[in-house]
Amino acid sequence: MLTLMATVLSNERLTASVFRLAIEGSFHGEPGQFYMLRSWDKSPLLSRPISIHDLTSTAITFLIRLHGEGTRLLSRLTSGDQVTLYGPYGNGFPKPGGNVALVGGGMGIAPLLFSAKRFPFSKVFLGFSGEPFAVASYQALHGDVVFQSGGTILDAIDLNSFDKIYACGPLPMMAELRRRTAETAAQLYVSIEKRMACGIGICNGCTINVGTGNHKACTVGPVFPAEEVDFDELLEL
Amino acid sequence: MLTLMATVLSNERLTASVFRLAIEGSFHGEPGQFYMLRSWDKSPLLSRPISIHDLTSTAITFLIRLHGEGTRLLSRLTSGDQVTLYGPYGNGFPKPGGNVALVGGGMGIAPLLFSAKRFPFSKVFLGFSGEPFAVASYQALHGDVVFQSGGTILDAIDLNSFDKIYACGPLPMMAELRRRTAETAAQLYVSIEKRMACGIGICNGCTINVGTGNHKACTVGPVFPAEEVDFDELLEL
Amino acid sequence: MNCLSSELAGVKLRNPILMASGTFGFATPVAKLYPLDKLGGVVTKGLTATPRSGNKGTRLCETPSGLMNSIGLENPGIPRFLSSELDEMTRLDTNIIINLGGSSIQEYEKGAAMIEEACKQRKSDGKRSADLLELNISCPNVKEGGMLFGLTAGQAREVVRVVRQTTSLPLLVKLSPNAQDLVRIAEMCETEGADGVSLVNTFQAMAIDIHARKSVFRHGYAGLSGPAIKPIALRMVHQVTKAVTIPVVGMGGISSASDILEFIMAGAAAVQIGTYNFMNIMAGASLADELQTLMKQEGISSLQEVRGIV
Amino acid sequence: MNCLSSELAGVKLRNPILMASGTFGFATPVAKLYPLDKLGGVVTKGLTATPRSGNKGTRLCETPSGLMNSIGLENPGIPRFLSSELDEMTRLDTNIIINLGGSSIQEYEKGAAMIEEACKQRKSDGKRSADLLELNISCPNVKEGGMLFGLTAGQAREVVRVVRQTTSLPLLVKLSPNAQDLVRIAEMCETEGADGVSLVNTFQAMAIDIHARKSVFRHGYAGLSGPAIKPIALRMVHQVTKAVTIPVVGMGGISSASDILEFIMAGAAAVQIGTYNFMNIMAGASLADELQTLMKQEGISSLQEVRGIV
Ligand SMILES: Cc1cc2nc3c(=O)[nH]c(=O)nc-3n(C[C@H](O)[C@H](O)[C@H](O)COP(=O)(O)OP(=O)(O)OC[C@H]3O[C@@H](n4cnc5c(N)ncnc54)[C@H](O)[C@@H]3O)c2cc1C
Ligand SMILES: Cc1cc2nc3c(=O)[nH]c(=O)nc-3n(C[C@H](O)[C@H](O)[C@H](O)COP(=O)(O)OP(=O)(O)OC[C@H]3O[C@@H](n4cnc5c(N)ncnc54)[C@H](O)[C@@H]3O)c2cc1C
Ligand SMILES: Cc1cc2nc3c(=O)[nH]c(=O)nc-3n(C[C@H](O)[C@H](O)[C@H](O)COP(=O)(O)O)c2cc1C
Ligand SMILES: Cc1cc2nc3c(=O)[nH]c(=O)nc-3n(C[C@H](O)[C@H](O)[C@H](O)COP(=O)(O)O)c2cc1C
Ligand code: FES
Ligand code: FES
Repeated sequence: MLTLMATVLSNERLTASVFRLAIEGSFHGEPGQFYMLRSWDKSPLLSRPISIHDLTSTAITFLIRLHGEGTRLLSRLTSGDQVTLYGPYGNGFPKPGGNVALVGGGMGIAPLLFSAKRFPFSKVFLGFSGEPFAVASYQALHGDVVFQSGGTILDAIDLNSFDKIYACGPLPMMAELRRRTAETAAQLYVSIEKRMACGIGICNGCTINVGTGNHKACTVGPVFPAEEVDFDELLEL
Repeated sequence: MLTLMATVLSNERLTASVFRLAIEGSFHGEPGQFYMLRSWDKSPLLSRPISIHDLTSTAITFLIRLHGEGTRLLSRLTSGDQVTLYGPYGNGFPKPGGNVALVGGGMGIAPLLFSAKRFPFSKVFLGFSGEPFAVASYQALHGDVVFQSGGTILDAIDLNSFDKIYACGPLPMMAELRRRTAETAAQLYVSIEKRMACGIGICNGCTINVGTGNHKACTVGPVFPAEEVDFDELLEL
Repeated sequence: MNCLSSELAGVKLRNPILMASGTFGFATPVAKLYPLDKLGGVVTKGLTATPRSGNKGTRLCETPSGLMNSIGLENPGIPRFLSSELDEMTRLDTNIIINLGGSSIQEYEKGAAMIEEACKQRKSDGKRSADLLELNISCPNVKEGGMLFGLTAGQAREVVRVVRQTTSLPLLVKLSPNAQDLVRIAEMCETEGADGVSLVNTFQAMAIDIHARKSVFRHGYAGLSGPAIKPIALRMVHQVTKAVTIPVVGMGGISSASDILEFIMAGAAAVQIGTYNFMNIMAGASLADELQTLMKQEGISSLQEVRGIV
Repeated sequence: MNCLSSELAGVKLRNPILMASGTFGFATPVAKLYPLDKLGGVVTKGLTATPRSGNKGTRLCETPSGLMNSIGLENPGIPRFLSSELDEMTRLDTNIIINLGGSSIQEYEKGAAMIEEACKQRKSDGKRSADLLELNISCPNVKEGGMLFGLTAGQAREVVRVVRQTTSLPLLVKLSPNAQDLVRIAEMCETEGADGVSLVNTFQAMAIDIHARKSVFRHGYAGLSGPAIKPIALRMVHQVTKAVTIPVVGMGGISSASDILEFIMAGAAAVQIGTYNFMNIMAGASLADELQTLMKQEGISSLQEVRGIV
């Protein structure tokens, strides 16, 4: 585990609300893991959990959607600014054997670029409700990219042709994917977002109740086997 | 009275801890009056009272010393940034008749540039404990500028040759000036700094007890006739 | 702005936004900045029967998202207020609430009686007068050595009873968050015939100047206000609205339209804006419009629709 | 680092900086980030006799300079803690304080008894054990419908008495700022034989989701911590230190060496760092050094020199 003060390389606006933040340094991480980021002193109080979007030997990249105050501050960073990163945290997607589908919905596509890089035999499905973004970087990396704007990307996936499906996106999408794969042979893993204070398992703020009992999304997750997740409970929040 | 969102023209660092902030616009004000400034949203909570350093038909200038969080944020502004200004507030130096000495100590020199401009028959005395700053702008404006680093500038003033003395600086300097002028014919006016929340007389945070009773430094002051000021009480804080 | 119209103890309010005592002076300086018909009403600085010069030493201290103050109830005294300030205030197109302080039962009674008399006189002269009286029951108690007065139900009851008997104005009682049992005091106010309660006043707090090795404030403690206290104030307002049937005026750290809506949803009949005035002196010029816009976004057609919904 | 050495209820502390319950887990995850010998001690997450799964729904919500939490005392239960976590913790080079929760007298007694037994056993096995017990007397009361337990002196006395009789560890009682009369409860703790008190726990607070038109937290209220509450917490610590002779551990919003010094000057024997850990996960790595540097600047040669000076 690392804690680092690092320097912004670039910050590109991809759409009105999505930006790609590149930070200089040699970082570690596996697909689906995340870092806790902050570029402010005491306000807002907490750091923000953000998935690894891409990782090279000289830089780490995050794909971020503007949401509230924290992401707004991150969006304003420019080359040369300082950021504090803690991580990598959590357990990412398991190393696949066989065919794997990487399914992202909206901002959920963020962790899938690094996943596609590390899992070369995967097929990538990107669903957007509005304007697509960042698709070119997936295409540059990978022949097999399907993307779609509007409707549901799930319709584009032949669910029977995969051994493993790794999904990240809105809860309703992941719940629907769970329903659709219930009868298939594919093992579904989903990445779950919970509010996090510490990122390392000391605050109990991110607990989710999975089939095997309480687990911390920051250390046991954020990726969980879908059959253990109680989507109804999560959707109720 | 005005409340304005305005644009920074320039921000120059004069010494390690003093900067000159110029803001675009046609502002009002008299020598010794001040504005409440903020360039942040909610933190810190209060705006900061800063004297008018200079005023032209197209810009207002402030001379500011780095003190805490608020002045630190102001010091980081660069051309094009937005600032919120409220003012002009308070009562400045009275219009002089006769000879007037403008006496500034350290950061207290700030209001005296605009004063020297408006009171052309004045003589300017600037005292610094360390490195002098901004002296050239006084000299450019005015033939009669005496400045000194270390010691006390008060020794350089022939106190008997002035009808009015307007002073701004550390309390001990102003208290000493009061003592030295007690026997002279010169009328001494001093500018007093108090913590201010509102700047317009609605919070009672800046009250000072002068000979004539309680007065609000933000509306009745910040300039008071020295004989009304209880320096001992102020020095006790 | 029909969707904002509110009522407080029989008094119609253009909107639920009142300016809190001690943070708006006697309103007239602000009237030069923006028209006060943007506000539901204004509360005067706390007034006492005799003038007070307030506390010496530092009176203000910022804290993270908060402000500490130790003004010490500096005010010109009720007689001077009645003879000079009130008249000017009645020319403002907004409701006027007089905040009454004191540090003994006698002082409260005397103050209330002066206000009562002046208001009656004005009425019989055909002049506008104050619309409500807000009784602040947690003022510094000079007799008992700077301690706060009115923090226990027993003391508070006496003050409320005496003032209720003295005034014919609609009566709000302003409660302190430092009270031992806030809900019980609120219930007591209802029993004693108050027309409403307002809360919270400032939280007793402390700041130490480590360099001087003493308290920043001469009196040791001071009152904390501002966004820092909002979550606690909201909880208290919620608790009190569930316990009493008289209207509750909510305040404590409100600094946005969305904060206002939270207090209304917690059950507040109206709200007061205090410290936020110092963060944005123009706050009152736009808050009502911002509230209306927010309500539209959230599909709320009147405050009544969501008041106390939580 | 001699100038920082402190003592708490007979236990020597390398420095006065302890990590607060619920904000440091069982310490081991942080030991991978920095050596814990930088700390005076660590307090465990609150433990109850039987495991608890904690609250459903949102558990965290940021406020201006504050954090609200509604964890609901999620913990593995004392038996599992004693069999798995404690052993690992005793390998850390810092003092260990066990935080004990409960929602009935019986539960507290049972928990204290389990800890007592295990600690005795460890001792007789020649193993290191916990150094102090911190009794948290304001836990959610499951029986009485989610209300808080231990807020009145009567209830609190019973719990303290039973635990005091059960444990041979030095006993700190952790007080709630929501108590009706904090000072009286602290005095009661001293009378009942507590070796010290610690304060404050979180302030009961509320946040409303205006879009959902309901409380952000399922249980309605939650606990507020962080820099927002510091001025109130400091006042409470000051009040309590003046009232009791047993040591007081101060906390509430501490986020700098200068905050620590304020609490020490207010009379605290030691301090705890809670929410600041989430603002800066490395906080504990440098705070002791920062405190030492600050003391040098201010010409303070030992904490004893300024403790309680205000
Ligand atoms: C493991 C993990 C990985 C993530 N990866 C990405 C990513 O790669 N790109 C991206 O754009 N977003 C990602 N998110 C979501 C991102 O953390 C939130 O959008 C962000 O925290 C919002 O902060 P804010 O201040 O802008 O919003 P606000 O709404 O102002 O935040 C208020 C509080 O809620 C928390 N919060 C709000 N939304 C979320 C959320 N969805 N998940 C967790 N906490 C939340 C914030 O952290 C903060 O504490 C991830 C979340 C998790 C848990
Ligand atoms: C009428 C008036 C005119 C002023 N003109 C100038 C000027 O032209 N140039 C300049 O450099 N400074 C001037 N000052 C002082 C300036 O306002 C303070 O240095 C500034 O407020 C410090 O803010 P901070 O956040 O940097 O410091 P902090 O110490 O962090 O501020 C903490 C709080 O104390 C208040 N405060 C601290 N020092 C002072 C002070 N000396 N006077 C009033 N409030 C204070 C702050 O406003 C803030 O509320 C003036 C003060 C007054 C009252
Ligand atoms: C500078 C200042 C002066 C105050 N004076 C009074 C007063 O005279 N009477 C009173 O009842 N409340 C007084 N208050 C309390 C406010 O009216 C209000 O109850 C409190 O500040 C909480 O609201 P806020 O957080 O919105 O400021 C004062 C508050 C401040 C900040
Ligand atoms: C997420 C979280 C969990 C907490 N859990 C406990 C607990 O289990 N037992 C306890 O006594 N206090 C608990 N607390 C309270 C803290 O120990 C501390 O008293 C409080 O947060 C105030 O200090 P701070 O402002 O420095 O955080 C918790 C606080 C937080 C923020
Ligand atoms: S974020 Fe703190 S335990 Fe997971
Ligand atoms: S600063 Fe508010 S009255 Fe002067």
